[in-house]
Amino acid sequence: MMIASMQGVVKRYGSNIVLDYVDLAIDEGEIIGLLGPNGAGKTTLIQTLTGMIPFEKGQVTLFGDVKAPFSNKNKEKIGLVTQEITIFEELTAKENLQFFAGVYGLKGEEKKNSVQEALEFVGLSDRANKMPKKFSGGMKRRLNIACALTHRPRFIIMDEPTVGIDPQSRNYILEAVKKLREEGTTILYTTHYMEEVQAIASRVVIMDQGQIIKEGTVDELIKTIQHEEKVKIDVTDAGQIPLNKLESVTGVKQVNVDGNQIMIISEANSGNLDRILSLIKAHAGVLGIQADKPNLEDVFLTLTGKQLRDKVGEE
Amino acid sequence: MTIFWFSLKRSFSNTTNLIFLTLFPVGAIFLPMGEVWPFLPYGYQFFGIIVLFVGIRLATIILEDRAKGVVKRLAVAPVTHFQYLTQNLLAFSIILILQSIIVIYGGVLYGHELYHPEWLLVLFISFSFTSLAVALAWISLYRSKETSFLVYMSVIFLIVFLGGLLMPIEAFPDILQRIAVIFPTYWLSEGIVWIVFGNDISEFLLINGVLWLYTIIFLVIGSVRRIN
Amino acid sequence: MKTGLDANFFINGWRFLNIILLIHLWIIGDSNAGNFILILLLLLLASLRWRLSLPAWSVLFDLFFCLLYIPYTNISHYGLALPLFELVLKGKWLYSVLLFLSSIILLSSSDFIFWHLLQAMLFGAFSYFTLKNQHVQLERLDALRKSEYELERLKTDLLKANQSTSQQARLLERNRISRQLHDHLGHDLTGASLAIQAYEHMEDQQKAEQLLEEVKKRIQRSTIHLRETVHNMSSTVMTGAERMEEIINDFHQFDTSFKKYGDTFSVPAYIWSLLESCLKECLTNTARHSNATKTDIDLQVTDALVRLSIQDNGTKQNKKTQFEGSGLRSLQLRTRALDGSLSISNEDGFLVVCVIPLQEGVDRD
Amino acid sequence: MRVISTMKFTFFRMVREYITLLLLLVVPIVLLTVFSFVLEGVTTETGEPLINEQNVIFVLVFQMFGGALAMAYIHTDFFTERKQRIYALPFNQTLYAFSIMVCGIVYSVLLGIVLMTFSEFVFGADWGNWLWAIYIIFLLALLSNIVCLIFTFSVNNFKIAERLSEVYGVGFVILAGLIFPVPGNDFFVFVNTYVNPITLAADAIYGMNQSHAGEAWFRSNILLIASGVLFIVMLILGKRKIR
Repeated sequence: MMIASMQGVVKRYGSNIVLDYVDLAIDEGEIIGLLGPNGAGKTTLIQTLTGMIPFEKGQVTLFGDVKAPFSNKNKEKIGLVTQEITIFEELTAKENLQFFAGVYGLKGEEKKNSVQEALEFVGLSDRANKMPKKFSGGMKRRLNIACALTHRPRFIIMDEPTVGIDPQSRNYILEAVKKLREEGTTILYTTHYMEEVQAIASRVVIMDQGQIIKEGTVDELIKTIQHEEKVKIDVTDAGQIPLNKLESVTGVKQVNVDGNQIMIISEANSGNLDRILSLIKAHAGVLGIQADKPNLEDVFLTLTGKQLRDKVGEE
Repeated sequence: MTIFWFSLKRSFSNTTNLIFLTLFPVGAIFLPMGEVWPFLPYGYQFFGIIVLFVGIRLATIILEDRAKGVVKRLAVAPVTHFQYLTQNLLAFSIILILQSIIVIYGGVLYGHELYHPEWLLVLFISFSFTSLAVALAWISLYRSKETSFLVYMSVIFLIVFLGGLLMPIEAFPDILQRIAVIFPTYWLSEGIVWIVFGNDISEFLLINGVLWLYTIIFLVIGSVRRIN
Repeated sequence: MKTGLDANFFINGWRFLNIILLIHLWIIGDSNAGNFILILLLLLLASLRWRLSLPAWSVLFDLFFCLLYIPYTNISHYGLALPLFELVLKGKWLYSVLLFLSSIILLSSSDFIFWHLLQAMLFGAFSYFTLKNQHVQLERLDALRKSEYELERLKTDLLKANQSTSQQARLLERNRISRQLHDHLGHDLTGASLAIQAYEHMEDQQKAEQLLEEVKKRIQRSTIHLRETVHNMSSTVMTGAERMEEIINDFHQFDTSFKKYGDTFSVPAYIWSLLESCLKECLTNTARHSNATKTDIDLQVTDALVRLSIQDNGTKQNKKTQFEGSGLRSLQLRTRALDGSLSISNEDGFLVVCVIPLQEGVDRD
Repeated sequence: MRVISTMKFTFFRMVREYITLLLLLVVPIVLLTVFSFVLEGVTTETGEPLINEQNVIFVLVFQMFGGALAMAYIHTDFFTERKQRIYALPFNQTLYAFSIMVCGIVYSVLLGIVLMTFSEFVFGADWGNWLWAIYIIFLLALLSNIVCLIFTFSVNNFKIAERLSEVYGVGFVILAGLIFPVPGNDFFVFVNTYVNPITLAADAIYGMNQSHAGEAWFRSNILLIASGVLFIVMLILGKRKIR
């Protein structure tokens, strides 16, 4: 079943086009990783998809509802995990959840249970009555997620849920997402962390300049875009190795030396590892070889020439 | 009504707010009587200032929601922006009404001469709503809680002064007397003068009507929903 | 988010300026507190119009309030400018003219009010047309882009058809070549090879000499045939990577470096034409708008894709000259028609990356 | 002296706090304007224009809040995450804290002088001997800074310390009877004659104007001695908090 879709959606701020005839379809049970650099239109896409902001043209469908996609009935089935930590600092963790459960119309026993469940889900049961002021960044993030889960949504939108937190909490959140996936929840996930998308997304959508420029599974994307191979070779004495000779081996594009590690980038399928190794062995001992597989980061770089990561530094 | 209850809870959960909400009104009861002016004890003449302060303190809760992005969550939740605003304002107005009741009732118990306490209560309640609406419109201009509060303090001082709450308006130069009418505080001080000297009830109703007109205008201006 | 100045900004500005005018008139005029309520009521309606879009009949309220106060204050005469403005803004010409004339005639107001109401009408009309134009303009732009995208889709289909045609042509050509080779060379070479085999077993010296002469003749003939065939088949125009190199070498304004990797022969011609225009566009762009001294061009061909990246070392340029004034936008569309992507960035020098996938099994076999 | 090189930047930080500039410079100018407009032509019993007195009091009132800036800076530099960085620097931390205070005082006095000049030239307020007026403004800024820092060092919650500093300012404004008249009993008279910094400073300036030099020196010396005593208190409290 189709959970949500956008057809030819155009969104403009003044004369700036932020979404340019965007088409997107999300099926039930999918986990979609939405990638894109700063200003690509990711957040705007989420905001139009949830009816937060109006748009100029096109059509949004939620749960098959074309006429009134943003009715309260449909909104009750959506959970939004915001990019900022949007919780009340002056209310306890439990009260925060009660607030959102109440806004979603849960009452009495049902509310109590769902709040308890959400707390357990993110592992904050033992801190239910503590003020979030005293929480660590990761715990706040987890509470931030829990606030979107109390009403057991079928479709969860997560806008950078793991920005700036410790690896442990991040793992916790990723595990939680996997658990949600197993329960059949559909998830739209934006992040800068490629590993996360690689680990959990069933489909990746890459945006740039208000348009979706590529979509597919992680493997598909990597396969189509793979155009170079990276090999790192640890040697006993890098100084002895004639670099210009290495560079002239067919297929080799670049040779970098870092201490006693040599990194060689060559064309895809060049099959030159033997020659490289024999060349190196003639001058120094080889301690270890490590071949880097291309990841989504490389996919992104190939497609746009931009780094996805540099945004993290700004935050 | 979840938003309503939690709004009440949040209003009381912060120490500074507690002081503003309880200590100041109670303190106002015990302020002395002036010699020639004002006609009511100082605490009652200046209660409008407290109401304005409390108004902005309460309204910054909405500003905080916006700054933190909670409004984004609520935009996706099955509640309208209108419900969100009305429930918040309802909670705030209940607090302000309670305060007015405490101040008037306390004053009567303390033995102040308040002429028509019941009408004074009506006047204070009307002004409370005006103050809330003004604060709501004010915070719709700002992103930072601190800045909006600090600048508002200066603005409060000006409108309170020019509206004739700190000094009798008759002492002003002619042009300022005319300009004073523009400020909602002028109508509060007019109302207080009516409580002491007035007898034509229609005049008092007009004064309250103007305060309500201000309330609606500022509510309309402040009701804008800003996501980013 | 960058937002251009909206016409609505000026419309609301006009509304509130008018309220301020009324307040001013009130202060210098009668300054009766009761009449101030009229101004508040008009302010209320103005702020409602600021926040919501009220229907045209809502001007009845303004009119009603103004009429109500006509016996008391002449501020209401000035206040009539507001409903008049709103009527014109909504395009209700008839009503607005009626209102204008009736207020001039019936109220026997001063000249000043006449001019005030007239300017209200004029500004209203101006705003009406501005808003309308703005709307029409945006609609047109949207429609334009949409048809562009539809065209793209059509082009993609055409290209696909084109591809299969070129594939067909290639197969035909290959058949022709093989037949030609077979006809011209096959016969002689087979003969020569048989003759050499025979020569090995030959004992008669003279006959052997003769046979060798025969082989020599046959090989000579086939060499000529081969040369002729090849000469007939190879084109005289440069294509592909060579052509790109030529373009780059023709550029002398700044340093260029060109690197290519992979099997450039596997790239079909229609992709070359796109890459070529992309390269030209970028080079002329850099030459024209940037202070760059060096451009690195990097062409990579793999089994799955062609990637052309062009990076110069210019410092940040004016965005306008880059994006709007250049043909990059149309190139972007063309790339998309080929299922590829073209992305532009000017964070560190000017960088254009064009990626086009190669259909597996279609173009290479 | 490494600390001295930082003072320039502390000063930059202060000048670039636009909200402080707004509250301590623009707002007083606006209020001065409004007051002068309202009180134009009104005279006191002695026949002097009322604005004279009002303007002087006004400028002095704003000096009461001049300590807030140094207080905020000491807090962020010594009691928040930035603390580690500051302590890791190879200079004398106490001296650095002291330099922040000096900057705060200088900045506050500068704003006071601007206001003074403004009221003198625009509204014709009579400040008498300028040097004396600046000296009194300086004393008030000094006292305000010391008091604010005492709050910062003695209260753990900075929010509460901030509120206390506001109570110090607003409280003495109310005690001075500027918002509404205070009862004329002995207690209030005593406080306003010997304790309240605003009235002390105002009396010192009036005293000099009306050539009661002895009286004026007496008031200003109370301020000076109070600053001296509180400075020692501040040092003791500060020693516990800043190494």
